[in-house]
This record gives sequence, C-alpha cells and structure tokens, in this order.
Amino acid sequence: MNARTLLAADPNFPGLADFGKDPLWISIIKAAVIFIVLMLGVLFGVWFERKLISRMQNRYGPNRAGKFGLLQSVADGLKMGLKEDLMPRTVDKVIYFIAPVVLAVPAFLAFSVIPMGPKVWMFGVETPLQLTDLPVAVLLVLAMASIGVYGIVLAGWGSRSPYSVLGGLRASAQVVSYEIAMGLSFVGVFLFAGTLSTSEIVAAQAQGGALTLGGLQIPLPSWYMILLIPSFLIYIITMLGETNRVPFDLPEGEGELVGGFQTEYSNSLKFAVIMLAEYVNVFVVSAVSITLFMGGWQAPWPISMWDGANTGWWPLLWFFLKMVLVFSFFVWCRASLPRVRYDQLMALGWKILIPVNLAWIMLVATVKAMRLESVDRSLVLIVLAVVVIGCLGIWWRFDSVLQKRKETRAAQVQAEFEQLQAEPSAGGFPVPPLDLPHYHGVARKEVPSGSN
Amino acid sequence: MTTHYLVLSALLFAIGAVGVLVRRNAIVVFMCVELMLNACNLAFVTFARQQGNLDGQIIAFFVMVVAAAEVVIGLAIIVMIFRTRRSASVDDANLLKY
Amino acid sequence: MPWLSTLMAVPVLGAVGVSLVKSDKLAKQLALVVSLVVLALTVVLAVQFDPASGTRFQFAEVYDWIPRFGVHYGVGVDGIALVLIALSAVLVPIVILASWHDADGSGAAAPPKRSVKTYFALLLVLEAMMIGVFAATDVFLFYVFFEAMLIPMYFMIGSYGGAQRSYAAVKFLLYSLFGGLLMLVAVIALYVVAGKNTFMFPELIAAVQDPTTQKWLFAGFFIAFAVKAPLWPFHTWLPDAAAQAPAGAAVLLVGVLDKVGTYGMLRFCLELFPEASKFFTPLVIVLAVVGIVYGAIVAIGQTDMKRLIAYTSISHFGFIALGVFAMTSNAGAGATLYMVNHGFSTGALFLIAGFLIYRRGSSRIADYGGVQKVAPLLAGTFLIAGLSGLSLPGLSTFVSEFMVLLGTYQRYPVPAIIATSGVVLAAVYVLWMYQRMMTGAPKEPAYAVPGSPEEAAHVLPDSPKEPVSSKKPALGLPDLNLREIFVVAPLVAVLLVLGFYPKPVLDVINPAVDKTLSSINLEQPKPAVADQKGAGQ
Amino acid sequence: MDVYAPILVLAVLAAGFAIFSVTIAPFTGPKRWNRAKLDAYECGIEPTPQPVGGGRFPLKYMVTAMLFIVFDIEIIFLYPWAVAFDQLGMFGLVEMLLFIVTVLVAYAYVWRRKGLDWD
Amino acid sequence: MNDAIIQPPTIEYALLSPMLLVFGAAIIGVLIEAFAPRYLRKSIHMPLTLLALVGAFLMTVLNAVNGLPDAPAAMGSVAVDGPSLFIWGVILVLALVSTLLINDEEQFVAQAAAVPGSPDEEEAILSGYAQTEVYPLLLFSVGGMLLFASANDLLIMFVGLEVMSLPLYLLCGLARRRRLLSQEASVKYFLLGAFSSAFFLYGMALIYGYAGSVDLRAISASLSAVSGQETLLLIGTAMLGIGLLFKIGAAPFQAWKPDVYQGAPTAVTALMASTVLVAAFGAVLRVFWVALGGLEWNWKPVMWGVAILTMIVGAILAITQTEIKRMLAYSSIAHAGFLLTGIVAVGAAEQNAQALSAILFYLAAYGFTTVGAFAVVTMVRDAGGEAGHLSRWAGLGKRSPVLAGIFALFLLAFAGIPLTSGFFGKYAVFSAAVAGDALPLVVVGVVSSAIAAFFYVRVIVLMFFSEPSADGPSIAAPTVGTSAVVALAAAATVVLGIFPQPVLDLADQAASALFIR
Repeated sequence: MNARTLLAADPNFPGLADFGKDPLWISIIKAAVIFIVLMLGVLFGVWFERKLISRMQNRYGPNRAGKFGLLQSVADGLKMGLKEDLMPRTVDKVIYFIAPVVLAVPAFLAFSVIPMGPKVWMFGVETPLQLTDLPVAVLLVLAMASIGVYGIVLAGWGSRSPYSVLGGLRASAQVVSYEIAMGLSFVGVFLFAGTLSTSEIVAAQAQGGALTLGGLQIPLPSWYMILLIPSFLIYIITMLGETNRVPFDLPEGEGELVGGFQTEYSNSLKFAVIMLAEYVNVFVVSAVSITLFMGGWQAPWPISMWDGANTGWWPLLWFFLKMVLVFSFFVWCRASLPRVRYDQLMALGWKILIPVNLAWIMLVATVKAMRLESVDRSLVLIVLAVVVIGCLGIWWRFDSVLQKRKETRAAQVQAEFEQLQAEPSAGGFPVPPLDLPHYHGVARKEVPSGSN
Repeated sequence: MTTHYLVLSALLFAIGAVGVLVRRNAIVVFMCVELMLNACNLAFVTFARQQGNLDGQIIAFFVMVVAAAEVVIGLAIIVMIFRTRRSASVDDANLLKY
Repeated sequence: MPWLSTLMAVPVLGAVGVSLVKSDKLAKQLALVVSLVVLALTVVLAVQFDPASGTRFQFAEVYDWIPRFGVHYGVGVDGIALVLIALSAVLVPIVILASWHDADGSGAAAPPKRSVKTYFALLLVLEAMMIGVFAATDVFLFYVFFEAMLIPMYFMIGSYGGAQRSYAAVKFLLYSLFGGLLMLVAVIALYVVAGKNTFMFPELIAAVQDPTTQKWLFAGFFIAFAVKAPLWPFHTWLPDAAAQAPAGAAVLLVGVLDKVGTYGMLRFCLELFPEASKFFTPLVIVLAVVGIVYGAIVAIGQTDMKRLIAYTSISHFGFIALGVFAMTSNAGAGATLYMVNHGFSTGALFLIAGFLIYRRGSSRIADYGGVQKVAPLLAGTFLIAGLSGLSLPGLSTFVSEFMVLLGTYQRYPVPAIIATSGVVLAAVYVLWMYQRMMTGAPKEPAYAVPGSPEEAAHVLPDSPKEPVSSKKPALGLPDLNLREIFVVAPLVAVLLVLGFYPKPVLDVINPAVDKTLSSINLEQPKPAVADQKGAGQ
Repeated sequence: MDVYAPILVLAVLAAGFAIFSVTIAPFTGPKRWNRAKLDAYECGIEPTPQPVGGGRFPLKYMVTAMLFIVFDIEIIFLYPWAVAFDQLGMFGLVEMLLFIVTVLVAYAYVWRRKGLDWD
Repeated sequence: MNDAIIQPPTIEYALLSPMLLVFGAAIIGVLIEAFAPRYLRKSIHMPLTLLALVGAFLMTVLNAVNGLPDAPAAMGSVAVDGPSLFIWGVILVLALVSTLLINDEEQFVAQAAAVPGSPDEEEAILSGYAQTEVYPLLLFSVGGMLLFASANDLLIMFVGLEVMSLPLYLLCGLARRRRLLSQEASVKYFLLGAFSSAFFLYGMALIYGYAGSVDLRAISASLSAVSGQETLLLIGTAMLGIGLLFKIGAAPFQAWKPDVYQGAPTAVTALMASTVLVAAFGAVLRVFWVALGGLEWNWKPVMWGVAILTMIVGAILAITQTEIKRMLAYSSIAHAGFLLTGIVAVGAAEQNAQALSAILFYLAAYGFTTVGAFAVVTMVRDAGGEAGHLSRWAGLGKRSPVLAGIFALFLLAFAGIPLTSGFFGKYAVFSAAVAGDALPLVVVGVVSSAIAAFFYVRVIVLMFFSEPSADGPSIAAPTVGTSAVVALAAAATVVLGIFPQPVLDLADQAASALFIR
C-alpha cells in the first residue's frame, strides 16, 4: 500500500501501470540493448576480473591483446570458437546439447525485470528504462534462477561421467540450498516495500520513513541495505553461493572434480555459452542486489543532493557504477577468500543462514506490526520473548550437548592415546615388536610382492 | 480463451491418470500422480480467471504444498521399498494378493 | 412382583453362577437347581394366571428401552404364551437331567470331553431367551430374542454335537439368520409404515392398512417364521441340526425353539397383518399340507433315528401351521395345544433316542434290534413316546391333532382330509421304526466301514471302533437307570394326563386364541361364513 | 499480457544466440579424430563404465531436494504475507509466527536427525 | 491489480481447540523426537499422546456443552456443528484406544530404512532404536481426520484429507514383521491414495469452475443460481465422489483396503479401520448433503448403485478370504456399504436428522468393535508374528476360550446379531433408509448381511468347533494396554447392544440441528 501511495506523489518513478504500453519495436530495441550490453558486459567482466585480481595479487594480468589487454576476452572467445568440438561417445546427445541453452536463456531473462532508470524519452516514446515489470517480478528472477539449476543438472547428467554427475549434483544442491536463504532474505524487503514489482521496490527506496521516538522524528535510511542489514548481508552471501563463485565454487572445484558439471564441455562454443551464462548470472544477482537493497538506479547520497540526479538518462550511470562496484566485490572475494569445504558450505546455508533469516524476518515483522497497531504490544512482546527464550533454550541445549560430546570425544582420544603410548600394541594397531631385527640389517633375499 | 487451458488441463489429467494405470514403475506412477495434481492446478488457475476471483490461485498454493508433502512422503516410501527389494516396479510387489 | 423378568433373570444369573463354580459336578447340580427354581416360579405364575381376566397380557411389564426407536422392554403373557413358557420351564430341567453326561466325554456316543460348565450355562441362557421370546409383547424385543436365541443354540450344536456338528450348526445359524434378517426388514418397515413410533404389539395390531404393504410385510415375517418352524420347503436345516445336536439340545431345538416360528405366525402374522394373512392362507395351507405329507413320507425312508424324528417334526409342524391358518377357534386352540404336546412327545422321543445312542454310539436304526428284550423299560417308554407321535387316542397329541383337523375341516375340508393321511403315515413310520429297533432278535451293532460316508454320518468320530458289547454286558444296552427314569417319567406322565384331561390347558389357551381370532375378525365380522360359502362352491 | 511480451522478445534473442552457438560449435573447429577424445575425461585413466540409464543419484541429494521443497513452499507463503502485511496486521503476524514455528520444528527435527549434515 | 483491502480473518480458536490441541501435541511430539534422548522418547510420547487425545476429547465435550455456534468457524471453513462434535468425539476416543494398542512393544520396525536382515538392522535393533515417530504421526493423522470431518470448504477438506492420509501411508510401512508385505501395503496405499486425491482435487476444480467458490454453502447456493454449466458440475461431482468413496473403501474403489489392512501393522490397521471410516463419512455427508444436497436427484441413483455394489462385493469377496485381516477388510467394505444406504436416505429435514443420527451411531458402534477385533488379532501370534491365516485360528476357542469368546462377540456384532452394538447400528441405518424410501437397498443390505454373516460364522466355527493344531499360535500375554482395549471394545459392543439409548440420544442431539452451513 504505502509503496503505491508513494508513487502517486512522484511521477518520476515508473510504477507497474507504466509497463506494457511500449510499442513492440521499442521492446525489441530495449531487449536487444540489454542483450548486447550483457554480452559486452561479459567480455568486459572477464577482462575486468582478471585485471583486478592480478592487481590485487601484484601481477599485471592480461596486457597483450589490445590496450590494457582489453581485447583479451574477445581473443579467448574467438579461440573457443575455433577449437575442436569434442563430444565423448558416452554422452546423452540431446541433453548434452540442450543443457547450455537451458543454462543461458534464463540468465538473460532474469535481467528483463531489472530497472535501470526512470522514464525517459526514447525515439519519441516515453518509456521506463526497464524492459518490463510484473507484479511478481522478483518471483520471475527466482524462477529463472531455479530453471538455471536444470541446466546444471542436465549438463552433469547428460555428460555421463562421474565428475560431471557429481559436479552437477553438488552444484544443484548448492544452488537450491542457497536459493532458500536468498528467497528468505527478500522477505524483509517485501515487508517494507509491500510489493514484488521491482520498479516499485526501487520507488519505495526513494524516501526513508521516519521513526517517531519520544516525539522526535528520526529519519530512517531509505535504502534497504541499511534498513535491513542482516537481510542484505545474507543476500550477499547467498549471491556468491547461488552463482557458484569463490568461496563457494565447489561444483567446479578443480582439485576434486576437475571442471564439475562442465568437465565434458571441453573448450568450445558450448563451453563459451556456459561461461557466458555464469557471468550473466553474476550480473543478474548483482543487479538484483542493487535493485532490492541499494536503491536501484537512484543516485547515492552525496550526488542525490543534486536535483537532476534521478532524472533523464543519468540514473543509468549510477546503475552501472553500482554494478561495477558489486562486481568488484565478487572479484575481491575471489582474490582473498579460500574455497570452503562442501560440508561447511551446506552447513552455512542450512544451519546458519536459514534460521537467522527466519528469526530476522520475524523480528522485522514484529516491529512493523507494533508500529502498525499500538494495541496488544505486550502480547507481541510476550510472544517474542517466548520465541527468543525458546530459541536460546534450544541453542543452549544444542550447544551443551555438542560441547559435552566434544569433551567426551576428546577425553576418549586422549585416553586412547595414552593407552597406546603405554602399550603400543593395544587397540590392535600393528606395531612391530621392538626386538624384531631390522629389515635392512638382515641379509635376506627380497620377496617380490604378490608371491607370498 | 480459457477453454484451451481447460482442455490442456483435462488432457494432462488424463495422461496422468492413464499413466498411473498403465505404468509399472512406482516412481513413474508417482510422477503421473504429480502430473495430475498439476493439471488440477492449471484448472484452478484457469477457473480463477474465468470466475474473476482469486480463490483458485490460492487453492493452487495449497495444492502445491500438498503435492510437496506428497512428494516427500511418497519418495520416502518408494525409497524404503526399493532398498528392501531392489526394484521399484509395482508388479514385483505382489505379495498382497489373494 | 415382576414375575416375568424374574423368570428371565433367574436362569441368566444361574448361567453366570454355573460358569463360575469350580467343579463340573457342582455346575450340573446348580444348573438343575436353577432350572427347577424356574419351573417352580412358572408354576406359581400359572396358578396366578387368570384365564378369564379381561386384560389380555397379564403380568405385563413395560419400560422404555430405546425411546429413540420406540422400543420397549415389554413383557406379558396371555394363555398361548403361558403354556409355551410352561413347556420350556418343564423341558429344561428334564433336559438338564438327561444331558447329565453329554458333555463329559463318557458314553459310547459322546464326543470327547468338553467344557461341561459352558454347556449348562448355555442351556440356562437359552432358557432365559426362550421365556423372553414368548413373553415379549414388544415386536422389537421379540425380534431381539428371536435372533439372540440362535447364539447359544448355535454353540450347543457346534461344540457338543455329532460328527458333522459344525456343518449343521452353520446351516442352522445361516438359515435362521437369513430368515431373521428378512424379518428385520419387515420389522423396520412395519415401524416406519405404521408411523406410531412404538413397537408395542397391542398398538401395532392391524396398524398397517395398505393391503400391498401388508402383504410384503407379512411375507417378511412369515418367511422368518417358516424357516424357524421349519415349514416345507424351508425345512432342510432341521434334520441336520437335530441329528447332529446333542440329545438335550435337540429336544430344546425341536421342542421349543421351533415353536417360536409357529407361535410367531399365530401371534404376529395373523394379528399384525390380518388382511394379508387371509390373502396368503391358501398358500400357507398348501405348504402345510405338503409339509405334513412330505415329512411323513420322508421320515419313513430314514435310516437314522434322529433324522427320522426330525422329519416327523416337519410333518407335525405342518399340522400346527395348518391349525394356525385355519383361523377357527378349534384349530387355533388345537394348534397351540399341539405346540405343547409336540414339545413333550418329540422331546421324549429325542431323549430316549439319545439314551440309545449313548449306550451304543450309533444312531442308525439298523444297528439296533430286539431292544425290548434286553431293556424293556427303554423300549416301553420309546413306544409310548412314539405312539404319542402318531397321535394315538388317549395320548395328548391326539387331542390337539383332532382339534386341528376338526377346526380346519370347518373351513377347508379338502386340505383337512389330505392332512389326515399324515396320521396314517405317522403310524407307518413310528411303528416300523419300533419294529425294526425294538422287536426281533437282539442285534450286534454292525459297524460301518471306517471312513465310509455311512460312518461319517452315523458314527461319532470318537466312539470306540470295536463293538461296545465286548466291554458292556447285555449287548451294551442296559435298561434305564434311575436318572433316566426321572427324565422320562414326567414326560410320559404329561402325555398321558393331557391326553385324558386337557381341559385345564385348553381353558388357558382358548380365551387367548379367541382374542387373537377376534382381533382378526374385527374388520370382517363374519369371515367364517363367507369362507365356508367360498369353500362350498 | 502485454507486460510479458518483452520478456518473450528477450527470450527469443537469448535462445537464438545460445542455440546458434551450440549448433555451430561442431562446424567452426577443426576435426582430428583421436580415440582418447571420445572417452569421458577421467584424469587419464580408463573411464569408469556408466550404468545404463545413467545410474542413480545418491540418496543424500534426495533429502536436500525434499528440504528445498519444504522451504521453498514456506517462501511461497511468506511472499504474499509480506506484501499484504500492512493489511493483515497483528493477525498476520501471529499466524505467520505459528507457521514458521511449525516449520522450524520440522527443521529442528531434520537437523537433529542429521539431515543437514554432510560428510 | 485489485487493490481490495484485505480484511484480517478471524479465527474462533476456542471452537477449534480440540484440533489445535492435537496438532500442537503432534508438533511437540516432533520436538521430542528431535531433542529427547532416545531412551526417554517413548516414555514422554505415550503420556503426551494420551493426554492430548483426552484433552481434545474434553474440549470437544466442552464445546458441546457450551452450545453450538450458528455459523462455521474460521471464516466459514470449519463447521463445528453437532455432527462434527460427535464425530470428533468418536474419532478421539477411538484414536485413544488405538494408541493403547500402538503402545505395545515389538510392532514397529526399529529403523524403517534398514534393509531387513541386514547388519544395519541388527545394529538398529541392538542399539534399541524404536520408531517412536509413530506417535506424532498418529497425532497428525488424527488431527487431519478431525479437520477432514468438519471442513466446510472443499479446500480445507482436501487439506484435511491429506493431513489424515499422509501419516497413515507412512505408518502402514512400519511393521516389524513381514516387512515386505508392510512396505508393499504402504506403497500401494500411497499410490492409490494419491491417485484418488488427485481425482478429488480435479472434481473440486470443476466444481469451483461451476460455482466460483469452494465453500460448501456457496456451492449449494450456486446450484440453483448458476445455469448452463451442468457438465462441469456433474463431472466435478463424480470426481469428488470418487475421491471420497475411495477413502471409505466403497466399491469399485475398494481394492486398496484388503491389501493395506493386511500389510499394515495391526495396531495401525485398527486405527485406520475405525477412525478413517468415521472421518471419511463425515466428509462424505458434508459434501453430498450440504454442498450437493440440491443435486440429490443426480447423485442418488449412482449412490444407490455404489451402495449395492459395495455391500455385495464386500460380503461376497470376504467369503473367499483366508487371511483374518483381509477378511476384516472386506467386512469393513461391506459395512461401508451399509453406511452408504444411510447416505442415500436423504430427504426432508426430519428424515435427514434421523438418517444422520443413524449413521453417527453406526460409526461409533462399528468403530469400537473394529478396534477390538484388531486388538484381538494382535494377540494371536506364532513364531513369525501374528498368525494371520485363518487356518491358524482353528481351535482357538479351546486354547483360550475367553479371547475367542470376545472375538466371537465382535464377529457377531459385525454380523449384526441382536444384543450387540452392530445390530442397533444396522437397525438404525436400515430404518432410516426405509423411511427414506430406499427399501430395495435395505433388502440388498439384509441379503448381504446374511452373506456376511456366513463368513463371520465361519470364523467362529473355526475357533470353537475345530480341533486346535499342535503347533497352533500362542496367545500373547496381553499387555495392560491391549487388554484394556479389548475389554473396552467388548464392553462398548455389549453396552451399545443392550442400552444404546444414551448414545442414540447423543447422536440424535448431534444430528438434530443437522449441518450448519
């Protein structure tokens, strides 16, 4: 509700009502632009990542192809196109071919609901800088992410090789796990924005509300990244997990799974499509984080003092700047963090992110409800207290049990160790008797293995 | 316009029903049942549009929940029987005949 | 004092007591005592009963049982019910005494030892139910007793009977149950159609007006009763059940239980559905006559004495049904008296047959011969009982049979004449059986080839395979002992007394029968005349 | 329906590109036949024979999938609730608390039964 | 999009308290599973489950004492009316009784996932695993039944149906002995159950398409208001009916019943056989009387056919059975048929009240007898677990006359012999049917009763009149729980057979106001 009432006040922000009015050719133009920008973005992104990571590691990075090595990714792409297309005979051909497509298409589609600016005049038509918007736009993003999982599973499955299957399974398990936490982290945003439409969420971040505390009006920050810090942090983590990026790049953990689900997609255009999809996914999650938490295309604080900052084509700039920043964060993570173990990854997703997220949502909802209705505040507080105490109790029980278990285990190990120290042959460990003549010291003929 | 969706849903439902009756693998049968449930969802959503109220869509939510619960329990049962007898074929399960 | 409830409660409590006491012997004695108490109470009841009284059901007790269905615990007796209750009360102690060793596992014919206590407890429960079924003045209560009665009898046949006891028991139960369920439908429909929200019999009399409905309901009741009473062609369970049941149970089955059927026809069919009764009378009479002749003819051909007795009963039940549906007061009273007399006479026959079987272990007629030489008392009583079966004048059955035939002749001369042939045939089967078994030279029992069908049918599985005579003196047929004399004596006495002086009983019966018939005739003032005209044409 | 049309346009573009790339891949590169190239990659050793029909997924993943379904469904209910929260007010809060507590109970059960442990 | 202001719904927690209590206890049960140490679980579960059921029963009574509301609770989705309360009471008591049975040791598998005979299983048994999840599952299922029977909205009914069924599917597969059989029963029950619920759902969709609502009252109102879409309505009714008839095991949807009853652990069978039927009949009544009452002339002939078929199939196929649990299953099918005659006996309000009260009474009477019968089945065991084959029951009457006698009592009650509860149940239903102009149905019912009596009697014959075999089954020394169940069921059977009036009054009272809409 509040989002919509807000909208009426500021005609600059496009709302749901502004969509679906474009003529087809405008839509085609916008779609084509988005497509091209994403393609170029991938080329740029690959280069940027390599360059930045090198700089962080005191290296130069690509610097041969073109100025600053800018053409490096173009060269890589060309190389991929010109390499031999290998196809192992074990693969399930149809699935093997479909998988990259299934992976790539949804990645692009998710971008269609990302708002990149207010309404502008484009070839004589006033249109928002956003391909389209739906009442359930965020759901579309999540849905596309889910469909992408099919691509991963199909790629792994269709390849019919142990590495691929395992990689695909791991990847899908990881993605679905983090998708839950991601989905939960959005709830806070919806609670505040009251809508699932991306453009309206951006609009809702235009002005912060105000908290009346003892007669004092304390303005609330308008961006949800500050208002809902826990949600934002969780989203950032899940964003990494969702896109299989370091430190959560287990599906492709070279050490154990070679290339993961893409092992059999040896260097060719098919692989290029997969890689493209991965980068587009990164862009999508970045764009979503910007839209939902960082005020979308709106200018950041000092610039926003300038009245024209949020009008015309300017916001496009702010948007892309934010994109670059978020992408840099990805690179930063990659440069500085080690890869986690798979159990750690799942434990983080299931045992920390989800419960914390739920608790946070309930907290936010409670606070909101208390602001909505002043009645029954005590009831809410009591319920809250019960929940908190319950959670603490459960946690305490968990913790003490775990602690006890750990202690007993340690004591056991210690006892065993001591026992073994005193009596090496106890516990069935084959310890050679001390009086055994040393092997090399006795002149005996060597017995070849297997001839007993 | 909505008629097409109804026809589709009826078709899906019929396919599912026939699948349940014809197929022998428990998992396939089970998937056919799920197909039937989703056909129901389609019908609900279509009718919701036809009737101009949202009840049908809400029902679809509930159906999804139930379908999910059914998946969880059904797969658990099928896995259980699979582990016991190393086959998921319904025909192999023939102890209960008179 | 709630006489009838007491009458029912005493045997039930006795049954509980019997099943709780420690020793078998004590159980038997207790059962006997209880049954004698019941007999004494019945005598008191009978003395207090006032046949001339205006009220129809005396000693009436009516309580709400299930108001929801309009069901009452309603009991009360008129003359008809009273004599039948008396019949039960007299027979039960006799049966108890007669079955003293039936469940012990002793005796040549006895099956292996079974729970004696259960047997006597069942007997007492059965007695309570028999009293209940005759005393019930609520149609529903009657139905309940009618069905519940099956269960103890079922167990008595099934657990204590002969080789094919379980077959016989199941057949008995299913036949009766089927009939009973049909009756249930009719009972329900009666309740619904009558719309009086009550099951009290007096209020339901002729409550259903619509003739078609009446006919259907009549059919429901009648079939149940016809199965119960075994009227031809619903009789096939009786020979099996009676032949396989232990002698005591057979007496109660044929002597009392089956009377419920004819009693039901007289009490319920006629009064509840007078029009339908009149409509169906020709059919019933045909069935009855066929039954009389058929039963008698088949009886002649029997080789097994228990089966033979059972078939004679079918013939006799034909007479009773004939009497009931002749709808004259003579015939009605005769039929009622017949019920009593038949109970005693068939009871005597079965018991004496039981004694024979107990001694020799076979129920085949061919296994016996010349008994009157070795056991004259046995043979003599057997003869008296048999003669009562053929309605020798001077014995009680003669009176009743004569009344029935007379009453029937008043209205339906042709059937009455045909039915008379049954009397002739009766002489054939009774005398022939006597001749084969009791006269001539004493006979070694000829045992059937082991495993042959004959053996299966006649010889109890656990009876000794070598001739009993090798163990017991005088061809294994000692004469009646004291206990057995005590068993037979009262029966013979009753047969003789009622044969010469049936008036006291008739005095009790007549008013009730008249009432019954008058309640039918309420609609048609002079049916007898009309019918006689019809019959004359 | 019009709001969905642009998505379709983008989908056509993306799908066209992806399918194009995948299909021309075999034609752009050179073809030098080598037996080893036909085998699945397995660190240079003989590839493990794969069972017909692709074999089976480890059961462990089924548990994850089930859990995902459960929580995804929970999210389905959270979204509309969040959107309509202002109108539902206290009632919505209490009901959703009950709902979440219920789910958390199941969650705790799974956790304790080692459904969330990987090794 | 529509900006209609959403009114926060209201929920009458007090009216729903029995259900909420059961569900709450189930949830606590899950927590116990999660946090209580293994050796303590059972000893916590047992009192919790029993307390919850008793508490819910008391709440139900309290609701009944407080007087009934005149409108459905929870925004018209749950109707807490007389029939509901009666059915709730019956379900709760029966569930309580079944819980006592379930408490018995050695019935449930130690670890469902372990392969029989494998080291895994050995280990599970040795380390004292026990499937204590049975208790929360039971509670969930019971809660679902309560909801199913009182739903005033097809959606809620569907949810109730599933909440009721899903735990049962699992419970069926947990038998300790004859594991394959049990798991097979489970998978069959599940697949067929899911299949039938899909039918229910599609029927619901079509009716929604017709009426624009799934609220029973709204559907009923639309019957006269909406025209031109009768096809939707009729097909929808048929499919809805299929889903519901499946649950009560009416022919031709009865195929699952014998398999499932045979395979499931007997204690679970007892629960299923008694309570599910009760709950499902509550739902059937609601759907066909409340929602589709105006369509009576369309569904009545079909229901006639189904009732006749069910009675006959149940009675005739039961004769061919050699397994005691299968036989009881077919008998339960036949009884479902008898009950259906009551459903058909719809008419004017007074007639409806009579039929309803008859059905309610029948359900109560049948439920108790069934629980008792299955309780006896649990006690007759041989080396391989329960002695299911009928031949093993030969001579039981000699071996243990009391047990056999009680079982015979139950069988006689099934057969509808007077002075047992079954008689008055049958009587009530048949008399309602006669009053509802369904005399032919009653005749069929009576005939099939007679057929059914045959196989009941056959078992009695076996038990009492056959010689026991030397290696016959032993009678397990009954635990307190089992003997309490048997005693209670026997007492209920006798008391309802001799003094049915109080319960009949209760059923009358429950039925007098019919269903609230």
